[in-house]
Amino acid sequence: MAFDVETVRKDFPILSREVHGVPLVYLDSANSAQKPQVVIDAEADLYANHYANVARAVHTLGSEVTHAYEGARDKVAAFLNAPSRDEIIFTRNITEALNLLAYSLSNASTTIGADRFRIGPGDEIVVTEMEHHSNIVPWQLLAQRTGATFRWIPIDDEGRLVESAIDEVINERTKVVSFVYQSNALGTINPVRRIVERARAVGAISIVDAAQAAPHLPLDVQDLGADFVAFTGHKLYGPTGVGVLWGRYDLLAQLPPFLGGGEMIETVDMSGSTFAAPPHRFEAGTPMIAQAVALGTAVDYVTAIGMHEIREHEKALTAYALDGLQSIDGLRIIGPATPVDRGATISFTLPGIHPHDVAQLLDEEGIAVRAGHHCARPVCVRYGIPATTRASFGVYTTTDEIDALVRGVDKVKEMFTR
Amino acid sequence: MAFDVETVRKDFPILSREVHGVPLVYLDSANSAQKPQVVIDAEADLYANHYANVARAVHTLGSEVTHAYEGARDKVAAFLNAPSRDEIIFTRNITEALNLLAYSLSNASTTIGADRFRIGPGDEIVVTEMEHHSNIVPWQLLAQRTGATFRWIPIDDEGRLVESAIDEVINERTKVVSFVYQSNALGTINPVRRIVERARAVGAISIVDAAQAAPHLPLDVQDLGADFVAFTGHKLYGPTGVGVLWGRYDLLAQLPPFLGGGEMIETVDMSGSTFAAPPHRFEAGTPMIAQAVALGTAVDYVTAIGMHEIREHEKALTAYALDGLQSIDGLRIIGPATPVDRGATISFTLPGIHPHDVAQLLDEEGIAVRAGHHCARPVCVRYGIPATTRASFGVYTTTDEIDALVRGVDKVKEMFTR
Amino acid sequence: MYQEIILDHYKHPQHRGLPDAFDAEVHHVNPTCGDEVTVRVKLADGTIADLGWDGEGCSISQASTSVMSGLVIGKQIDDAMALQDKFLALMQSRGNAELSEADEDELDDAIAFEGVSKYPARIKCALLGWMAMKSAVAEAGWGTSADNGTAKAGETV
Amino acid sequence: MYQEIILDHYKHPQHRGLPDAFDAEVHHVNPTCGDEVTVRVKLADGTIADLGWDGEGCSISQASTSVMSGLVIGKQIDDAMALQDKFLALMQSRGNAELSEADEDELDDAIAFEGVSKYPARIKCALLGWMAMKSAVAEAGWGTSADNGTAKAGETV
Ligand SMILES: Cc1ncc(COP(=O)(O)O)c(C=O)c1O
Ligand SMILES: Cc1ncc(COP(=O)(O)O)c(C=O)c1O
Repeated sequence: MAFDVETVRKDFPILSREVHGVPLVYLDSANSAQKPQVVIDAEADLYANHYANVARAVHTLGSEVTHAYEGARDKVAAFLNAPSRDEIIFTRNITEALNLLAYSLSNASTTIGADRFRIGPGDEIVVTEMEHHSNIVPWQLLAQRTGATFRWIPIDDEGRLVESAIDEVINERTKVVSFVYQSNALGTINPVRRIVERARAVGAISIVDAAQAAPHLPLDVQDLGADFVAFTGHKLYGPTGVGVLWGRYDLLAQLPPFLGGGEMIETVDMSGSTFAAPPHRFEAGTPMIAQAVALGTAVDYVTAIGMHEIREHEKALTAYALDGLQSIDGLRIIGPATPVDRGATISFTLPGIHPHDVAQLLDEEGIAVRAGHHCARPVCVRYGIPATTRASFGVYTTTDEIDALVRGVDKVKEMFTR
Repeated sequence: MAFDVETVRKDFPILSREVHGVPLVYLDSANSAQKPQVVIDAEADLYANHYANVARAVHTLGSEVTHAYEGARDKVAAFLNAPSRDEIIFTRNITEALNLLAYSLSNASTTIGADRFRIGPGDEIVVTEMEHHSNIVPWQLLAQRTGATFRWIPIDDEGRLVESAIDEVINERTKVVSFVYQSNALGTINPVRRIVERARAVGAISIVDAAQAAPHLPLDVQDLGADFVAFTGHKLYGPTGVGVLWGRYDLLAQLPPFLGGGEMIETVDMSGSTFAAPPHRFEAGTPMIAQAVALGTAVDYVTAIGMHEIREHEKALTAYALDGLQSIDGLRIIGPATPVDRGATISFTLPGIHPHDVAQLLDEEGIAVRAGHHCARPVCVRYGIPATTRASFGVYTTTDEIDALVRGVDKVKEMFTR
Repeated sequence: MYQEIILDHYKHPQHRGLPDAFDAEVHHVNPTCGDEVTVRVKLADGTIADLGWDGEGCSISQASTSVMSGLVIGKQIDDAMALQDKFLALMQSRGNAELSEADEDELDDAIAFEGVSKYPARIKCALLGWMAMKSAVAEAGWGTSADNGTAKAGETV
Repeated sequence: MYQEIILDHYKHPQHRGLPDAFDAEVHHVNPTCGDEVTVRVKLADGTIADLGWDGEGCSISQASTSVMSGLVIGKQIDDAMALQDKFLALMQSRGNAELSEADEDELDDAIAFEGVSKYPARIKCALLGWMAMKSAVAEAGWGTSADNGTAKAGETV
């Protein structure tokens, strides 16, 4: 299928909206992506025609909804090229996926037979300086619970990991390495295989935050080689309230449970309980049924367009936008300034103008961008700035919209210097 | 507004469905309730017209969606008669709400300033024998993490708590009392104030599982007097993927965080992080935005009908169904056999016929009931049965449907004895 | 789906009862619904020489175990295992099995359970006796002991 | 919403600078966007005799602090607190404030921030200077010390 952005745009009802009397230019997809009509309809159709609770029911609706829910698991497994559907765990979002791991690891301390996952004083947990808060705080809290040490790989002036630090920070004391595939604040695409290999060499568990990779790059968990990979549905044109944790089955099979409750058990007795096999062990309570089903539809949607086509489209947009933005005098790109190993998310600053003001004035022109630390405050601290303005692109973004952005930023500059 | 079940039924698109060529008779609302069109539309409308991520954005869509999300919090606060909107935490389901408390309590052990919540060996955690697995396993796991003792209030032959045991099981060693308002397996409505008062008298935290109460009874957290009350959206005619934890603000303000990530922080630094005030401290990552908004719509929906009207409607149905079912020779009600202090959920067994067979044969007649241990296996163990068949009613249930159920059960009996 | 075959096997189970001479006995439980089955097998000359069972539970689990016994007794173990695989595939078919005529012949009465495959909560019931049989045969020393017959597939439907 | 008033105050802030004579100094930060403001106050005879500030951040936070200083200097403390309450209510109005003419007169240039109330992420910016002023006045010994002026309302919009 030839990629045609105008055809794609028709699938997204919100793109025909106006804001302040002008057509919406939505450049905040890294924050959350808009939803195609098929995804919206998937949830609505399930509720209107096939709804009941999953797994437990023996009636027809229960059977239909369970097949829809488990069918979504099959779709996600195929999307990630997972060796087994049983390696796909539905979570609320990627934040929960990462916390699930952090808690299951500390639960290993009080779970018989989970010795290989135990973490304690002297052990080290490694992230990078460019992580989203959702990949920082769970590990800081894990360190607090276990007495382990929290460490990180620093970033350089261009927004890349300091290559020479990787082998030093990840060492024999390292038990966990959790890092972002594509940075939401900088756009940087990290050398996943390089880091995973180092983690494996020292015997550490490797976890990839693919929140910003899943919507933009072909993802193949077998190719990446990591132990765990997670992403979040709402950034992949799916609904809110659903995310995915993929993990190697042999690890999941040994990992202690996280949340306790219905569906994750094998048998419950007042004197003690035993737990189901993965993935159900990690899906306590009634799941986000309609949301998982609609995420399956979102996966179908991007797969039909083609992840390679999306990547090429966005690569072109990124090059175009980097050129356009860098033509503005004084504008500073925070993150890689060339299109190499970077994604379609561009942070920048303007001298003397707070990013909040930039974003708000762009909003007056119908242009939605984000301003702030993008839940990656350490990145701002690293570059000595309070915040950045960030434009991020998706499958529906056009070069016209980037032109509008560049014009808009020019106008903001003018207002502030007038 | 006069309550008219036929008018109500028109609001639920799935009720016009056929199953095996006959009209659907949905008697599995305690498992999950069906959704009125307004709830389905609420999610769809948000995605099609006002969608972006919440809280972080400074653009128009971000402002619209944040007001919708926070507006849902206001609605839920009013629904529960909560003293403050900041006491309403959105979770994935009630299972997560209960686990949130269990983890925040064990996190108190490693959090400075959270001494009042610490639990350890010698302390006791109390539930009842009629709990849902989601209110058993989190506390068994908490006991495992902390070394505290897990205890329970037993139930009697009629399916009620053994009154004389309450004061003995809840004693000076008790730190937490978590119990169900209305049992999903038995239909029993428990004496909430009685138990809460005993918990308060011994200085224990009291937690009410209102999963089966919220859809059926007027809920007033101030009147109940408990410290925490939780419910789940999908049983209240809301979407899947969203639940609610209400807690007294002074407790929430001191409770350590559970999940770490975006939105729940005050400031993040590689050397340590501080956390936002409630409710945001307990809402890590991108929330189930559309689902919370649609839950707000569901709350509006039941409020417009009137929780008292719903309660009266269901009381009448329950009396009618108890009469009808007990006219079947050999049928045994598991739980209170009279309509006093019980809700619209009726479990029963038939001699020599497995509940799975009953449910499956009823399905052939278009009747959806549940069979199994209803995620309350200890109840089945208590009565020495492998499972029960359970019919449960909602705002849209009619006496005709109950007649169909009674006829259907009769027919099943016949098939097996022929 | 409640075809006469199932109700018939339920009311008149075949090979019910535990033989005194046996090489292995296993007891399997489906924790979600409390169905239980105990299976004893005797192997001889690469065949399942004898099999008897006892159990409790729904018509699906009991009838399926009855059908299974009738089919496997006297079969070559390899053939019995192949048949077990076929039945497993039938149960995972979600009501869309594409069976050859030879398959149908071989599965015989077990075809009656095809409709069960549409009901995720009941697939385990139908598989219970078959899984127990497979376990018992393994226990009795046949094939690789790595394959311990836990109902992995049934667990994750 | 970027009315001339806001940009004007941003470019030409009033009472910017920290006076040497003061009863209390506070420093408030909005962690979500890094806006900062330091406020010094001097109280006398139940009035805010002097107030000066320094800060960094977006036009909303800086202009709002500038407008605030112009409005409260010389006011009775009670009146300044009442005005602070009015401004808080304006910021929580989600763009639907119903102001009397008297309110409008009193809020004066601060009315320019009404549009900000529609943007949850920016309400804190507009409140930053006002909250700091309230804190500083409390620190200087006015009223109950329980009310320590943390931006509770702003935190939960
Ligand atoms: C009494 C009770 N508590 C807890 C739950 C768990 O609800 P959820 O699965 O939505 O978390 C249920 C329903 O399954 C219930 O009936
Ligand atoms: C790189 C990265 N990781 C994690 C997250 C957290 O995602 P969510 O809020 O959906 O859990 C985000 C998005 O906010 C992100 O960009």
